[in-house]
Amino acid sequence: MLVPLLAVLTAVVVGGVVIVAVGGNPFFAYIGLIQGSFGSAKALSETAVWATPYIFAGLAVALAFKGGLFNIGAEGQLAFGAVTAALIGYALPDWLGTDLPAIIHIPLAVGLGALAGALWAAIPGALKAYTGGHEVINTIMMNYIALNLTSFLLNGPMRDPNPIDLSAQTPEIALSARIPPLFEGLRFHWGFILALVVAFLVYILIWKTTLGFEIRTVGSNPDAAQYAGINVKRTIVISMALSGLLAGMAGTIEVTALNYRHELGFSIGYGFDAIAIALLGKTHPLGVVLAAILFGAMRNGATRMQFLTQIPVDVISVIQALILLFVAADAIIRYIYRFKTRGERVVLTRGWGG
Amino acid sequence: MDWKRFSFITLVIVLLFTVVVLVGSAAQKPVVIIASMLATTLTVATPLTLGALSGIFCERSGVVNIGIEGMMLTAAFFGWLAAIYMNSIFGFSSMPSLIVGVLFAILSSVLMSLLHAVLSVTFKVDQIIGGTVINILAVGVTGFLNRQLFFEKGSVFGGNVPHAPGTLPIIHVPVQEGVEAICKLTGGTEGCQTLANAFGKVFDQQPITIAAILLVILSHFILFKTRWGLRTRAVGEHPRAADTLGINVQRMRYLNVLIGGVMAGLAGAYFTLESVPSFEPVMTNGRGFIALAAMIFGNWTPFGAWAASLVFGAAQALQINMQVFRDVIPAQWTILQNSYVVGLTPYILTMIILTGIIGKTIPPAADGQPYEK
Amino acid sequence: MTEQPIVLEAKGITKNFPGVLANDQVDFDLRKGEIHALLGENGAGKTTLMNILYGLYKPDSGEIKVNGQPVVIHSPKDSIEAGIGMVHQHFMLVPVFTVAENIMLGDETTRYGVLDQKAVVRRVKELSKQYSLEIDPNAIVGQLPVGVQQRVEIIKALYRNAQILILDEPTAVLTPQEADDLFVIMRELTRRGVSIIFITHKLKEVLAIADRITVMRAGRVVGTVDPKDTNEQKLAAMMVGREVILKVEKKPAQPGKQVLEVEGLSVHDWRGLETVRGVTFQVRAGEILGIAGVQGNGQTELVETLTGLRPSAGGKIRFSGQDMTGKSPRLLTETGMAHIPEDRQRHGLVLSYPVADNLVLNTYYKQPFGVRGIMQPAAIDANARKLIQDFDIRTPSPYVNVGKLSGGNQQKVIVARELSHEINLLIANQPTRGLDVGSIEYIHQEIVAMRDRGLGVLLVSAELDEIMALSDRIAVMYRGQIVVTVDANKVTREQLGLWMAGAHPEE
Amino acid sequence: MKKFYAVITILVLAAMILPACTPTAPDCSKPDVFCVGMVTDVGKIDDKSFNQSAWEGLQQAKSDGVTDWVQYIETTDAKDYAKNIATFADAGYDVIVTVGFNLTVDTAAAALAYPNVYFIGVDQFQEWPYDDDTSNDLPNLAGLNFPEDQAGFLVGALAAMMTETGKIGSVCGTDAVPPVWRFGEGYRAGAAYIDPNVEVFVVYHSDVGFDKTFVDPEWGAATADTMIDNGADVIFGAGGKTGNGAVTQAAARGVYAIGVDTDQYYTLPEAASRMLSSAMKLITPGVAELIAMAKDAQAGGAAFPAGNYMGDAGYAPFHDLDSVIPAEVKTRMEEINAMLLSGELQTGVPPVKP
Repeated sequence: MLVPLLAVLTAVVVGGVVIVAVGGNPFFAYIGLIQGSFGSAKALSETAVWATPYIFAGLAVALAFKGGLFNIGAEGQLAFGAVTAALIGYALPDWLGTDLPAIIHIPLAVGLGALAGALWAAIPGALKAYTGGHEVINTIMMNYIALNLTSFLLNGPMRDPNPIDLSAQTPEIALSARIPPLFEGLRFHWGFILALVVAFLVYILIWKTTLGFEIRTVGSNPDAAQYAGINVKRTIVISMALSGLLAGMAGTIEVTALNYRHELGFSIGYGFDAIAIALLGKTHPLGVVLAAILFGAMRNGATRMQFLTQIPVDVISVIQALILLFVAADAIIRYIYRFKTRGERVVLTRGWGG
Repeated sequence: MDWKRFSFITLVIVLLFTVVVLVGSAAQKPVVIIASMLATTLTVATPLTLGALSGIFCERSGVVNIGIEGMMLTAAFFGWLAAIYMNSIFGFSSMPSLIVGVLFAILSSVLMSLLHAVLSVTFKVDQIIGGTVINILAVGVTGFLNRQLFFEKGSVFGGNVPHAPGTLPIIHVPVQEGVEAICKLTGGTEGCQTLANAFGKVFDQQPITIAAILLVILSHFILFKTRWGLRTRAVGEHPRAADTLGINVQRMRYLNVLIGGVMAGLAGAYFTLESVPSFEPVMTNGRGFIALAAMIFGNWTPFGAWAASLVFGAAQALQINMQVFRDVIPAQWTILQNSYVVGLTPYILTMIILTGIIGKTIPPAADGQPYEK
Repeated sequence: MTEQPIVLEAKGITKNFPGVLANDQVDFDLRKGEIHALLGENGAGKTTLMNILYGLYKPDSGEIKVNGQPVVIHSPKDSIEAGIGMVHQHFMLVPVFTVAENIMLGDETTRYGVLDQKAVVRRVKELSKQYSLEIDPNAIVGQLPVGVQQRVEIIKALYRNAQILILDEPTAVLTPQEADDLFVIMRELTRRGVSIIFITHKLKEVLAIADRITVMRAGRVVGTVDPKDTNEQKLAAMMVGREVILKVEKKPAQPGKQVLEVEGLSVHDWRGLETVRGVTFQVRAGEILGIAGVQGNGQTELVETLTGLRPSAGGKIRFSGQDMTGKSPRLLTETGMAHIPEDRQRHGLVLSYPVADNLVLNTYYKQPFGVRGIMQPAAIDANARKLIQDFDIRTPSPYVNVGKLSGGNQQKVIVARELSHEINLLIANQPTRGLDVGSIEYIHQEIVAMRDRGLGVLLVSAELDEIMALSDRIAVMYRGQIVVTVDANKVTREQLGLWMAGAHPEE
Repeated sequence: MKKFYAVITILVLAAMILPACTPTAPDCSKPDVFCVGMVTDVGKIDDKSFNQSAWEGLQQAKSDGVTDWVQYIETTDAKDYAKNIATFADAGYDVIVTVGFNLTVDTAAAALAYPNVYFIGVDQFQEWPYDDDTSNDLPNLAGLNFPEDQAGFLVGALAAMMTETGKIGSVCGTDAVPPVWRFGEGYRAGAAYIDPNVEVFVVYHSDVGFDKTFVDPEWGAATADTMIDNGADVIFGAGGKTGNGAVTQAAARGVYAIGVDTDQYYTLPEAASRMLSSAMKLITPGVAELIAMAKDAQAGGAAFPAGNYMGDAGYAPFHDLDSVIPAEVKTRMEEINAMLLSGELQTGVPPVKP
């Protein structure tokens, strides 16, 4: 535990040096960062709000890694999930011609949104399993497809008909589809709790269930898996689908618990942050949760930091990169602080997974 | 790169061109359209091709590189920065400024690749991480410096827009004149002149675009015909075997990753020194990942990757032309008026090509695996 | 021969690996033009010593002299320059390269910076003529049979003018015929003044070919003897440090009903070539059917198909009464088929998993290990401790990664797993490859015990001794076909060897 | 650990030596301190487009001595609009400028929540509740809008008069952004007004992520190229840097270029020599004016212009090309401009893409 802490600390120090280098004051900057992320109830609440999608997306990428798959497509799965959730959120009552109780509407919106994400990821999964089409390419492609698709929907069929609303966005979802905040006046919502629960479930899935065993086995040695009678192709598809399910959740929660609609310019770059978070968390659910909260805190605190010091938010990316660098490459940290190096390395991925 | 794949890709490109010609012929001479599309295809494909080459050198030596995007962005910024300093601070004229710019672009990208090499080869960190770090770092550093240097009052350029030294000049190849000469002989008809112009349009390209094409050929030669290439591939396929023959695996990997850095650097320079005379945060817009796809798509071969890049280029050209010709698109093809639908084409095409038709691509055997003695 | 000068001398070589003293004050010398056998069990330190001589490891202490001159060997480069060549047990060849490319790698000839393939091909042709080593310089190595690949390795060394040749377990992958060919080649080489270090654990071969024999055990040199005044028993004793039974005790078989019937089975390999062509045979309960044959004659594909890993291209497989053609591995396991795979690390185990998990690799989903999709750690743990006991797997704990265990213990893990559940047929493919004498004894006894318990056993092995020692009936495979099936005690070693080499039974 | 402490101390010293380089903000909650804050749309303050123009408005107000302190916060994700606005409001800022129609709803909500703070929404329709009756507009909320269609119309007319090939082009950002759409369609209308036979290529960059549509100069250049290949000899670039890419490319290929928003003769020096004019949308002065008015209102002077405030739009001087432009064209332009202002000429472009 000491090593990761030192890693973060070192990253912060180096980041500080960077700030100094361009004539900023690192202490004001970090004070702002901390105030803005943990300084007050409101700040904490916002940090949780930021962390929520990161947890889901990070888990998505991590789960895929466990299955020996590299899911660069969380971004697209997330967007597709969000659109679906929004659609269910605002349109379902009209279709049924009746209002739904939240107890039914919320699960429907979240569930179907997640399923949409799962579907979006299952496609490259299936292509990988049955045609050998490479998941890295295909998930990237699916990103662009999802992106064009959502732009199309938000500008056309799903656009808010209200003439006053100029932006390309869906109508607001019905009240019955909204996940309520925990406390009045704060945006801190049940989605965060759900994220923690899901993280725990993912842990159980990976380490305690036979399905998890199959996923891990296929991930670490497909030949042995096949020899042991595991249906490798099916498992690959399932791993991707589950990964997409989680990514989809990230999108749906943003819609149902926070924005109450899907709009362009939402969830920019989550998919790629998710990769960083999964790697930072060493693909372990607990690690992912911590990494996600760290990233969320920094993104959230950035506002206050900029407000106090006018230091551009980009510096956050620099620090995040450094943290990932030092945590993932703890060999460096051990080298700097003269710790003795561990015997074996954690192998997160298997190159291109063939 | 097997012929099956080549011919199929060619077919796809031809198809894309045909669509545009059919649609546009209402408003424009086919030859003009084709020339214009060819030119666009080549220019748009340039950063993808170079990015893919960057990936090929890294991965042929056994180092996975998903940091191409980051390297490009870094190069785009620092190349531009150097050019501007030369031009507006040290008062050099535009040409030397641009050349220095290109050099700095390459240098900065090479430094990034060095970081990747240190992480992946020396510290044997999971190679995906090195790439991810570079991608995030690049966004941060370039965005950060861009702000500090060019926007904030009291910064080097005091918030004023610095005078960019323009872009690399077109290298004129006298093909057009040649055709015109022939036209003269054949009693220069107007059609012949249009043809001449068309040739001129296609052959007059900017340096980096031309360099990219030459580098494809050169890379193929290096990888498959020279000692260096043989050793590189050996290190990427079976490092221990190479080691037992006295080849220094770590060194080979380092150098190849650095070569990858050079390629990515040139790709970055394309953005700010050849395409447009300005830098914008995150202006590479994910092309590094498309390049990655092109590399895998081309089965880790230079020509394959180039062909793949051309497909993306052609698709881009299609998408632009469809909008330019929006008003003349025949009624039954209204679908083509929808920029989103057209925007999907390259990606769906890629997925289709990758599945049934081509199937599995085979990475170098030791790709992504650190070498332990 | 003794008056020949010493070309290579290693003095007081010591090499420490974390936890193991691999070489302890080892002295070794090699005379010009001799074949000096280095005998010892796996893990005795032979390979370590050779890797030191070849510059892959740095010794902690000790000195090396070549032709009387002390040399420092930091990398293979140095040793190649010193005229040392090594043929590794696991070939150091790039499968996707051509023979020529593999040979020139690291010592390329170029013209104007371009690789001069022609020159290399010419040189290779010369060498292969000179030493009568058949080889096509333009073939893709990955597609060549093992025996030929080994020749490529030898030529690779000669191409670099090696005067000292280290052969690490060269016969492990060869048939008797191929081995004999190799011996001829080795003789030829020594006649031309090449000195050879011959590493092996096979007693017969040592006695057949070596001029001197040095035996190692547990990192130390036990002694150096002359083949004339020793025999298998003595050598074995020196090697293992105790008396060993080289014969496997077994009562005559009582064959019962047929458990496996294969009828006209054909299989295609990954290139779509028909590598198994219309094979027909039966395995009965309580007997061991040995399949002898040179590697790459279709055994691998045959076994993969029998165990459901590879689709069949024709023919029938009946297993315990029902048609099992093209059924999934899982169904076959559940019907009582056990399989010890050829490549234990690739197919048999997940090296990054603890022993306990590997012991349930194919039963994890069944009671008591998986209940309604949930893994049952308690049951898995109990199972692991029991099997580690019963099969005496040497591991510090059930939760050590299998990858950390020795080859013998890894194989035991597989055997334990496969034999621990209800089975009526055991398919063992190269069950003792690369194992030490102790483990080999153990595995052999297990297999015979299985037979006596009334199981059918299909034994596939390239080790003719093993086939001879264990089988009740022997089928010989050649070019994807079974040329003959005979009663084990009605056939001689030589006869089998001929058939394996393609001779027809009636001849 | 030694090294680590060394680094720390170095950093501490560095920070000590540093002059307090970050200007310490005055206490904006004090009534005598007049502070103005600005919240950007998803996008950067230095986007050489609306965000930057608006920010320059704030800075102008400062240099005019209207305000004591100006500050901005860049929004990194749509979900942060409200939070970022609140950051200023809670800090006691007197005026808060929000840029972009995406912030319409959040700005209005904030205006309700903070009645003592003046809000200026750039590119936002802020009648409330969106009717003709101005009496119930929020008194502290003004939406700053511009007749982009008129600006587009003017340069469209100019282009149509200057073209020799009878073909002109316009490269725009995404048409999901109404102002951009109004520029593009105004351009089309203006050209048609001069000569219905002029061929007008108008291309919107809608096929990429919302965050990318305005920052893709390479695409802009490529598109301009295609248009020029097809005979266009005037290119109007309307859409942040994407448009700039088109403008510079047009200049490079020696055809006429038309800039947007500000007089880009100054902001795109490399294109100055071929810069025909620019379709100006005077955000900077507009913002500065409104800030001044807000200060008045706060001091009990004239009332704040609640509801919609129409800023100025027009066309920039011809600069270098003044000599090449025929006199009759110049007069014609003045006529059209006058007619547009008087309303006797309508562009016929609806405020939002139907």
